[in-house]
Amino acid sequence: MANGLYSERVMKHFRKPHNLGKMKDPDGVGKIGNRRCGDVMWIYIRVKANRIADIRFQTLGCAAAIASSSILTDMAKGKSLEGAIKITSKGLAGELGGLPPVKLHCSVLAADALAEAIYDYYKRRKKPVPKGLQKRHDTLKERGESH
Amino acid sequence: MANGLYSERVMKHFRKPHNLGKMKDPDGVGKIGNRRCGDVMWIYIRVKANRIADIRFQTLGCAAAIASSSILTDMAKGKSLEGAIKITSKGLAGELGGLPPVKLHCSVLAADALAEAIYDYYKRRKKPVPKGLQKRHDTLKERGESH
Amino acid sequence: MIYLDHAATTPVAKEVLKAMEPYFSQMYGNASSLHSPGQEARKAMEEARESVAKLINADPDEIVFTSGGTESDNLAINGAGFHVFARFRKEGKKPHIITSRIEHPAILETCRHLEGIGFEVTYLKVDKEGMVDPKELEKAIKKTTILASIMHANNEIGTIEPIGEIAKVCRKHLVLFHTDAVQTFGKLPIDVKKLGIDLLSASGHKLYGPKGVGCLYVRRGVKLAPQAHGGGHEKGIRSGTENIAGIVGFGKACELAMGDMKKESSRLENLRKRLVREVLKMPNSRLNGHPTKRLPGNANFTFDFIEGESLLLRLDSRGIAASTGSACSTKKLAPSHVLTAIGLKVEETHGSLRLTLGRQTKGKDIDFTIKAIREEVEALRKMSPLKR
Amino acid sequence: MIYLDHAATTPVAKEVLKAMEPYFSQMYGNASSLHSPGQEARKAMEEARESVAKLINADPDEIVFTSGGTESDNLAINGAGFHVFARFRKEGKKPHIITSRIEHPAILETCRHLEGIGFEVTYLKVDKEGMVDPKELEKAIKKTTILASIMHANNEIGTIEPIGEIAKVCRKHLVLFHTDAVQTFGKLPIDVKKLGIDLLSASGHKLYGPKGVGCLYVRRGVKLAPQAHGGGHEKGIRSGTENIAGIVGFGKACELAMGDMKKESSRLENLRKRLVREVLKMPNSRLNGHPTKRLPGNANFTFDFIEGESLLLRLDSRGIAASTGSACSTKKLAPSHVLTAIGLKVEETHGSLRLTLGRQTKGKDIDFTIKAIREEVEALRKMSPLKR
Ligand SMILES: Cc1ncc(COP(=O)(O)O)c(C=O)c1O
Ligand SMILES: Cc1ncc(COP(=O)(O)O)c(C=O)c1O
Repeated sequence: MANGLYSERVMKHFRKPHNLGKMKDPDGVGKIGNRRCGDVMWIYIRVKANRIADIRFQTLGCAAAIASSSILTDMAKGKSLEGAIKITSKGLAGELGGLPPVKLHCSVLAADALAEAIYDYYKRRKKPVPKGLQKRHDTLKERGESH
Repeated sequence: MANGLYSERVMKHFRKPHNLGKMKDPDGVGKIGNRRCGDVMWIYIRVKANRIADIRFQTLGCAAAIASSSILTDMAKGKSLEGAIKITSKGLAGELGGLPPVKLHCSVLAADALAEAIYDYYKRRKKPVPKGLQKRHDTLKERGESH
Repeated sequence: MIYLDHAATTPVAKEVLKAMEPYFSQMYGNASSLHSPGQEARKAMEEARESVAKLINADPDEIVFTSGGTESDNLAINGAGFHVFARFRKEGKKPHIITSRIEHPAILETCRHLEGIGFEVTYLKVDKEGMVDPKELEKAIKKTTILASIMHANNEIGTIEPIGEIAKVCRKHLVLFHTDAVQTFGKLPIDVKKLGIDLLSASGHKLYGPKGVGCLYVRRGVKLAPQAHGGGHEKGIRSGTENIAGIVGFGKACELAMGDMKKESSRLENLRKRLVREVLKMPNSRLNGHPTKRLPGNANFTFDFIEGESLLLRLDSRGIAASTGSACSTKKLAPSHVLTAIGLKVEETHGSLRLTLGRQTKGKDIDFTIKAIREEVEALRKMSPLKR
Repeated sequence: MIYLDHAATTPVAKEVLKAMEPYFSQMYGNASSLHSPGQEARKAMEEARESVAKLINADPDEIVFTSGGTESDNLAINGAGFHVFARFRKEGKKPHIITSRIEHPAILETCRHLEGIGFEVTYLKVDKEGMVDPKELEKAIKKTTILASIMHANNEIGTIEPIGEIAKVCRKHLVLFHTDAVQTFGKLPIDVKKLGIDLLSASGHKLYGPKGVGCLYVRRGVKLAPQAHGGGHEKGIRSGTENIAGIVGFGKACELAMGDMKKESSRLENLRKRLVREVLKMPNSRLNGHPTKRLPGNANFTFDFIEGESLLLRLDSRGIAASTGSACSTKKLAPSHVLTAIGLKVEETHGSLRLTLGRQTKGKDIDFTIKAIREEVEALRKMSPLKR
């Protein structure tokens, strides 16, 4: 059932999130958000042959944050790293059947969290970080959203 | 039945006014009020042995005006002229079970109309007019309420 | 009781009451609550908003629910006025509002209050039939004019104003146009887009909906200063927990009105014509308002040599509910400002009677009423010292 | 559905709906009309006014009916404010109002609006349990202070303010005292005469009456500037055709509240105590507001490591309707101004849950809810990256 505020898709992912929980020994972790502003998202990835072989999340937040995390893991799983980075907040919100305006930032957080996880993977492997991704990471650090 | 605005007594007199209608060859007539302000009352009296032997009224006005006229005739009938002059607006309103504040002036009109009728009787008979009554008449004339 | 006071208020239609009922004790959520009962309430409210909007070809988000016509009128005038007031004052200017002399007190008293605190108001004259002249309105417009408010139809004499032309004049001069459509909403066709209306007031209880609910149509882009501050309901213009049952009822009433407007208005017009024709056969009686451009169900008479209140109460004793003018002014002794504005002498205004027909009015009610009026007017004239 | 959001709104009581029903389609007169249907409506309204007055030991003519709590609050603040504004301005002074930081937005936003147009407002701090200190209030009073407005009980955390003491302080300094009693009206005993209250707001839908009706108690002699202009209803303070059915329902709700207040409040208090005791057995959970001086049915918790909205929606899926704070602020992302005022860190405010019990709440509902809260808080904490 849809809730007046949220689409049916959001409520489905909120009630039964996909790929929920911590990952042991991940290849990369992205930590986004802070408790003061509301939501905190951690995305864990396992990378095989430049693809996201497995992905999991932990989120403290509202229904939109949890649903955004969940749909993100669905969309990212199996994608190449280059492909995964291209997942946008708009794409996430779209897949969720839309988000209320005051909640759009949740999908931004989710997309950023994945980007951070991939950044972390590159860093751990000492691989060169694509320019765009480095910039994105620097901005997030600056704004205090990445941890 | 009482109306929300008016007492039961007012409505009774309004619906079935006592002593309504013109009098042929009256001994005195009092004409009070003017159409601009709302109500017009004419009181006719027949005087026998210094008493009000008969009294009738014609009124163009609201329920309070008609009821005030009607109760006035009831109260005045049989009274000596001196007694009749003493009928006050308060007395009329009291007998009617009260009048709404915006309608109290109707009882004033009725009392004045009777006074004017008695004044008219004295004048016609060329009898000396009691001082108080003369003053009352002069005031009413001045204010344009007597006709 | 033969109820002929539909301009004062109307009974809630059976279908309306039925639509409202579940929202009292079953679906009673607060529309601001996030849980299911709350969202259920919100959904019902938004559906009602669509029905209301549809009736005047507005978009749902242009409808602001209020507690009734008076609040809508106040919100329109004050909201538009105070939106610019500070800026005008800084520039040393007075915002100017144009209205007419025959508006409902909800408009007139609000305007008078604004005059007291630094606004300028022009009260346009009307002709003998109660018509506002759009050319006069255009002449009254100045550089400081921010708003014109002219009612769609008058509640006492029923005259329908040329609001299409007036709206055009206003748009031409970039003046906001508000219309008090409390008496026409659901009774005459209104297309806010075609007419070019910026603000429009309506009230539920005048169209077989409940009392205590109404709306203001606010054209998208028109900015109003909020008049009720609080939780930010109704896009922040009108705070306060929404009266869901009332709103649902209002919505249903609009649906019903959409359905029967055409048929019902010609039915009422025919009944009213018969009433007017027969009553005017009495000597010394006249019809007030426009002979044809009037609300289908409105008849307003003047009878010489009698007092309207007395006639009203005598008719009431015979089971007929009528009015001497607007319901709101029965407590005052002042003559009707509307009848005075169309040129009646004060003494004539006292002898007026308003009959307003509605859905449950039947032909035989009209016949009975004609007879009763004749008899009671006769009886009262017999009491009068002035009639010879 | 286990409805635990009675602070947001309540279902209309069966008896209330029954009392209202005849006033929709049968006795539908306009209370300003002189004919019998009108007078019948007026009578019903005046009887309701008596019931409302009786509940707080007021006189009927001290009750002004409004469209709800928000309007009552606005009317009290604006009415008292604008009654003196022109005079103060002439003397080059700003009228001063004292209120608290934890008032309902209907008060706070109105005060902020007044600040914008030339008033001065002091927002008193509260302690960790949400209490206003009457001594602090007294210190804040200056020569220009015209009004103090302190709520009777807070809608989020349930804390009951010492309004008797505050009223005394106000009277001593000839400052008007208004209290927003929307959450206590019909739930706690209130005697406006004994307490010395000048203005008091109430809302029908918080005490098993309908939405869209409320009242402002205005002590005889207190003068307010009218806020709704029009036909001069409600002694000219609040124009607009009266919502008779709503008013009758409000009156009936007051009668019912008179009858069961004592028994019901101790029943609710017991249920709430059990709820609080059991829920606080969970680690990292706290009760907000005063431990004992609180609304009988109010429990407000903070749970670490979770987001209140998520908990609310998961409880909703299990058939429990709760709230994260006040219903009116669910659309905003800003943390609750009340929780912030009692010293919660912003991150703590996000994890709050309000449960407000009411007439239909049974012991087994509380047991079910305790279990559900435990499980859902656990489940959400498991999702959280911060909980280890
Ligand atoms: C033309 C007009 N405007 C405004 C109003 C006020 O509406 P309400 O009675 O809903 O306050 C009325 C009716 O009383 C009316 O006839
Ligand atoms: C303390 C308080 N004041 C005012 C209000 C506003 O009342 P209403 O919902 O009737 O507008 C509420 C409830 O929303 C409240 O809890």
